[in-house]
Amino acid sequence: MTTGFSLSSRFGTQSLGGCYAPETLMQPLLDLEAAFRAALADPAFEAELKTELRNFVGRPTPLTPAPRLAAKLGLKALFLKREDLTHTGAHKINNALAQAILARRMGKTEIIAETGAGQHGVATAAACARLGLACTVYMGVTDMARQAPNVARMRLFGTRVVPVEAGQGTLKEAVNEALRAWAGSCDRAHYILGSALGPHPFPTLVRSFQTVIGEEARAQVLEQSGALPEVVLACAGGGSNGLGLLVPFLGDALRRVAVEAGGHGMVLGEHAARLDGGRMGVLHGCKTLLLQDEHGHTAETASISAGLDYPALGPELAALVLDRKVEVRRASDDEALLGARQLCEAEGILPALESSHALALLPALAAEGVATILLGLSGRGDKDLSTYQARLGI
Amino acid sequence: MTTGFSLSSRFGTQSLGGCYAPETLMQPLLDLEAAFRAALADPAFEAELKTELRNFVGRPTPLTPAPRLAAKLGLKALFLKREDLTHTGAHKINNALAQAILARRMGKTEIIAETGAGQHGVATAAACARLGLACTVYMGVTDMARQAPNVARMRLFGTRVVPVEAGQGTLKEAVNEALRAWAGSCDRAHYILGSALGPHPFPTLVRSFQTVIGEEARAQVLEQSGALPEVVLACAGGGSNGLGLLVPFLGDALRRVAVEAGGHGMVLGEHAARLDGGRMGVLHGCKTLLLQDEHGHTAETASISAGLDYPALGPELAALVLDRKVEVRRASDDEALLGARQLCEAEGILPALESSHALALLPALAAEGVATILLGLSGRGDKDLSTYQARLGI
Amino acid sequence: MNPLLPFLMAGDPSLEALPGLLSEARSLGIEAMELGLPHSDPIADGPVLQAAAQRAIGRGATPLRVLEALAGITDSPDVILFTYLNPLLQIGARRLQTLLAPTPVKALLVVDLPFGEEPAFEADLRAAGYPVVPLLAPTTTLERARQILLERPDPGPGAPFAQRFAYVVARLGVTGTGQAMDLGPVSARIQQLRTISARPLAVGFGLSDPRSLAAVRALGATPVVGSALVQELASGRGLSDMLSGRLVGDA
Amino acid sequence: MNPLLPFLMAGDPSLEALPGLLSEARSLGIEAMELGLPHSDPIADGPVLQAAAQRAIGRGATPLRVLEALAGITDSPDVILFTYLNPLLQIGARRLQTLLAPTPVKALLVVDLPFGEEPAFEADLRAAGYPVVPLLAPTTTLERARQILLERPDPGPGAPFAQRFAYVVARLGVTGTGQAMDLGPVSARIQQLRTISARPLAVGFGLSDPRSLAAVRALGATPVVGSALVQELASGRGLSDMLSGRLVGDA
Ligand SMILES: Cc1ncc(COP(=O)(O)O)c(C=O)c1O
Ligand SMILES: Cc1ncc(COP(=O)(O)O)c(C=O)c1O
Repeated sequence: MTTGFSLSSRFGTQSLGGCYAPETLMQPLLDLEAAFRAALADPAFEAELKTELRNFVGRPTPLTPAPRLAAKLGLKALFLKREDLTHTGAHKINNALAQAILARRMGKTEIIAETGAGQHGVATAAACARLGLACTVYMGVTDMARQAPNVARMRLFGTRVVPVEAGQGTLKEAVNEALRAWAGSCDRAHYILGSALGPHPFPTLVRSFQTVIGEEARAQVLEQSGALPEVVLACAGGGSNGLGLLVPFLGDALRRVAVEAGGHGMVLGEHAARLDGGRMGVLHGCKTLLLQDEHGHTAETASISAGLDYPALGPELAALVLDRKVEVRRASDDEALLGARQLCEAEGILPALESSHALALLPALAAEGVATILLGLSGRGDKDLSTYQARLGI
Repeated sequence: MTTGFSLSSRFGTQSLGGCYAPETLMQPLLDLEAAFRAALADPAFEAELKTELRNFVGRPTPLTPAPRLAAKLGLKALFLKREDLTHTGAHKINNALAQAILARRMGKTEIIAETGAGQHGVATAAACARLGLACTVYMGVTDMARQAPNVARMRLFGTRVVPVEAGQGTLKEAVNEALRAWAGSCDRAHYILGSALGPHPFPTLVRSFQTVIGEEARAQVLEQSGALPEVVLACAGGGSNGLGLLVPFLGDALRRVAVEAGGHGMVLGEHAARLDGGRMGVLHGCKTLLLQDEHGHTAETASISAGLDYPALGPELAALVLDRKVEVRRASDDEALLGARQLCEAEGILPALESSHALALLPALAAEGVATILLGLSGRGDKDLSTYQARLGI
Repeated sequence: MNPLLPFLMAGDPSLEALPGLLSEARSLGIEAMELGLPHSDPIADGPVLQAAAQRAIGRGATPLRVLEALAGITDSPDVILFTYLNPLLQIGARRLQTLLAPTPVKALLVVDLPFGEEPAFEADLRAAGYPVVPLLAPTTTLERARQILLERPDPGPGAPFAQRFAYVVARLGVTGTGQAMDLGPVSARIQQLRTISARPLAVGFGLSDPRSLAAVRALGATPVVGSALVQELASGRGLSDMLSGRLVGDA
Repeated sequence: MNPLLPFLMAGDPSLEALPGLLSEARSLGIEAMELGLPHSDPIADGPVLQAAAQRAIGRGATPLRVLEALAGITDSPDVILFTYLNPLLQIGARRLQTLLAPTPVKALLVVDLPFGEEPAFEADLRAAGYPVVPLLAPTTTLERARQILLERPDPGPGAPFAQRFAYVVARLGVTGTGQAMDLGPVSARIQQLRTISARPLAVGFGLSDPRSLAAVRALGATPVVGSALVQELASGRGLSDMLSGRLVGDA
């Protein structure tokens, strides 16, 4: 048994992150870090993960030049990193699968997960079916309604989906419930957290399983265009696809931009923009930028996108932002819808509502004189069809 | 202008296929064949197609070993060729994109297509958006209802979806209407047929753009297992994914099996099994095995799967079957549903209802003593969620 | 010159009405007419003929019943059986000849049978006196037109119009959807075709009003009227009434 | 030995009722009790305490209002403020001390603050007389337990129970969901912990019936009753009634 963490649990000059967990979860978290380190040091783990990422998930995902959309927006070149083409349709599978393999190495037989947009839930359900692990996913009732197709997909994979009625019935409440469930079953269950948030070692774990996105993309954009783009751009909920794409570009002289959900207004409760709107706080085991009221209660959020309405920005991404290594911008619901429509019509690619927030920033970047952009298309929009239909009048 | 076909338009010892088209379409078909031959001879076409298949579609698609499902069924090894991981989620994009590129080379500005399951329609809509071509898709009203998500996807891509009320409101009627529309616009429009059927050169065109599936799969299975499987297996609607997968294995000493929709009964009208149920006939421009009544009227068909209820088997596949190079089997609606559920639960992969018909045959093949199988997973099941929910009680 | 080539759908309004309609047409001086064999998948037909075929099939107008209904009729224009290939294929060339023998059918217009696709079938039928009508579409090049007319030759002035004429499709698209047509291109096309063939020409697809018909006649060709007739007939109008108005008129 | 450590949620049923409840507890001989600060995201609480917190927040029981309500109360057991970290962090260590000074609060039980995560914050508060209660979960290894007890040391017999005890979490899971518990493992656990520490122990999570409470007392530890009390209080039962029955009983 491990008694202390070996990896750094803090990020940036303001020491974000940490491990603010109930005592019951401390030893499981210590064990998880130890297992993670052992796995990273074990070529068999890397080999299994790599094989599954290739044969099951479909990695490497393509880098798609988007010349027609670029021309429409006045960009010289636009490249899309196609996580929407992974198995189950979003980057979430990279992490879910890796953690499921890790859990099986640890001798766990059950998996717990939370989900917002449902993509992490579906990815975890798929990974668990693939590995023969029992799986329970907690999901807010609001999200269950707006991402109904993903509920059905999880159930088809044999996963139990538990509705969470509390609060707004979205991702935050699902995490609460998943953490509670884990505290009751941590002797046999592993909790597969879906974004780069939560107590240490989750943010590090998740990020390290997602940087495959940026590593592939960096090599691909160099191969395709012979140069790095001026801007690398991703949407940010918890921050896993953002970190996954941006971290491998940290050493490069270019702009790294994360886009938060601007929702439908600037007032607390009308958006999920944590940089302007948030203050340092602790939620779900880590310290980071948090939307909260003056009492330290987590604030309500609003976004058309179920995957971006989490009230906290993952600690590592928040630290990179505060340390000025990543810029944060926001896109409103309406801008995201427009971004989605433009990509659909110009390139024949249907983006997830989450990814549409990154797309929504393209006109602004073009107006700033940016000519070449690499954008992380974190997922496909099939799950969002009913929203697109209703809001775009299709 | 070309005055005669150069490629053989007939298949097998019984000379299936041909070009039974209204005179208005003959010159467009002659021109199409000429353009196709010119494209094949032009390295620039191959290069563009290859680049788009890699960067936009996501080829090569993985070959996924399915060890847990194999074990459950008593197979030694099962490999899934993952066309479900292509952009838009089925093999249909291979053909739609290639034909769209061809159409642009021909100077066409409009595209017409028919669709049944909606996958070919979505693929064509995506390819047209990508290439900047106007697109109209004809779809039966029954199919529009049971594959509603695909209707929404097409519309998001800027495609006009025209409901076809005639007959059963399924694929056959959509082809009728698309052919009529093409006859009215063939001066400026190209018709992207979605399966290996219709008048020459379509069956050859479509098959040649789909054999990439089998070519990849053959190399992959050799690389992964060092040997060829005993059986290569695919579902067959018109036959495009079947030919795409099976043709590259024609020279190999193994069994090639195509699975038709057994629907819910053995009587004409209750299934879409053309081998037992069909007689030689001409429909939509080609001679092949056709479900028809004693008057030569096309029969009604039934299948839970919108992509397999076409009353004719594509001529090349039918010829291979009649010449004993491919076996044909059938799977009922219920067997297909069970096949889907088993794959979901054992491997975390949600198959299209069409592909589930191939899965449905696995127990029978295992019972025959087959140990190793390569199965074409032609598409993903997201479009079929509501059917799975209703029929599996999810 | 044959002044008009009317089209009717067999079985619409009913098979029982067919003998009377044919006789009525003949009494108006109609030399030849097209008779549609209702098919399940009429890929070259517009909505009007689709609906007519659907109604006729619903009323039991199968190919055999239609041929039965025609058997023994002599008081009729020459009939050109307008059909898709598959029903004929299912009957078979030999049996088809037997079935056609007692009917006024003189030729076959097989919409989806280009020359060369079923050479034996077509040759058998031609030998038996049932030639397949050559179709010339707007997309048909002159070179191809020459080939078509060669493959489906004119039996010569001794043969009736029904067996001699070539069918000139006046515009892109399917039957019946025409509005008032610009006859300029048709005129040019006919002049062009005259340079390669002297056989009678019929011009169809979208023709309806007496003026257009007269204009086609003025070009030396026989106008075909199809969907308009079928629609009017279905709405209860009498054939004589419909045809007599269309047999006159100024270009 | 302190015979019972009751838990109440501040603001449920109301903040106005709080002084009365504390005084009532004291009159029953309760030496120390836990008072929950209602939080928006109580990740370690079961449905009963979640609902109570939700009700309390709905009635305006914000952290500051709770501390205000406690200010000046002397007729009370020692209060252990049971809370999540974020509300305290937002108040800040300095301001928190000022706010706590006029209250009966003697210690803090911060559910999501393991030792070492906020060392300065925690040290400030301890120095000011507000130590953070050490928690020992079923998953806590003996080695880690030793470390925890070292990091959150016993101030010694001169200090009140509230500042000395370690909280032994009796089972996996969240607060309150317990049924009749098997006390075997708890007994073993207490014996094990006794080998490394002599400080007072409280045992909580899922205790409710007088027999279990008595059994815990028989092990030389103080039983905590939380969710059961909160639920009964919410349903209108009186505190004295609830507590007095639980202060007696056989193991
Ligand atoms: C497609 C997609 N993109 C982005 C996100 C946001 O999460 P993260 O910031 O962890 O990438 C989600 C979350 O569900 C998602 O489904
Ligand atoms: C996923 C999928 N598989 C198979 C088919 C059947 O068509 P084909 O036989 O041409 O492959 C379809 C048709 O829509 C389809 O969508």
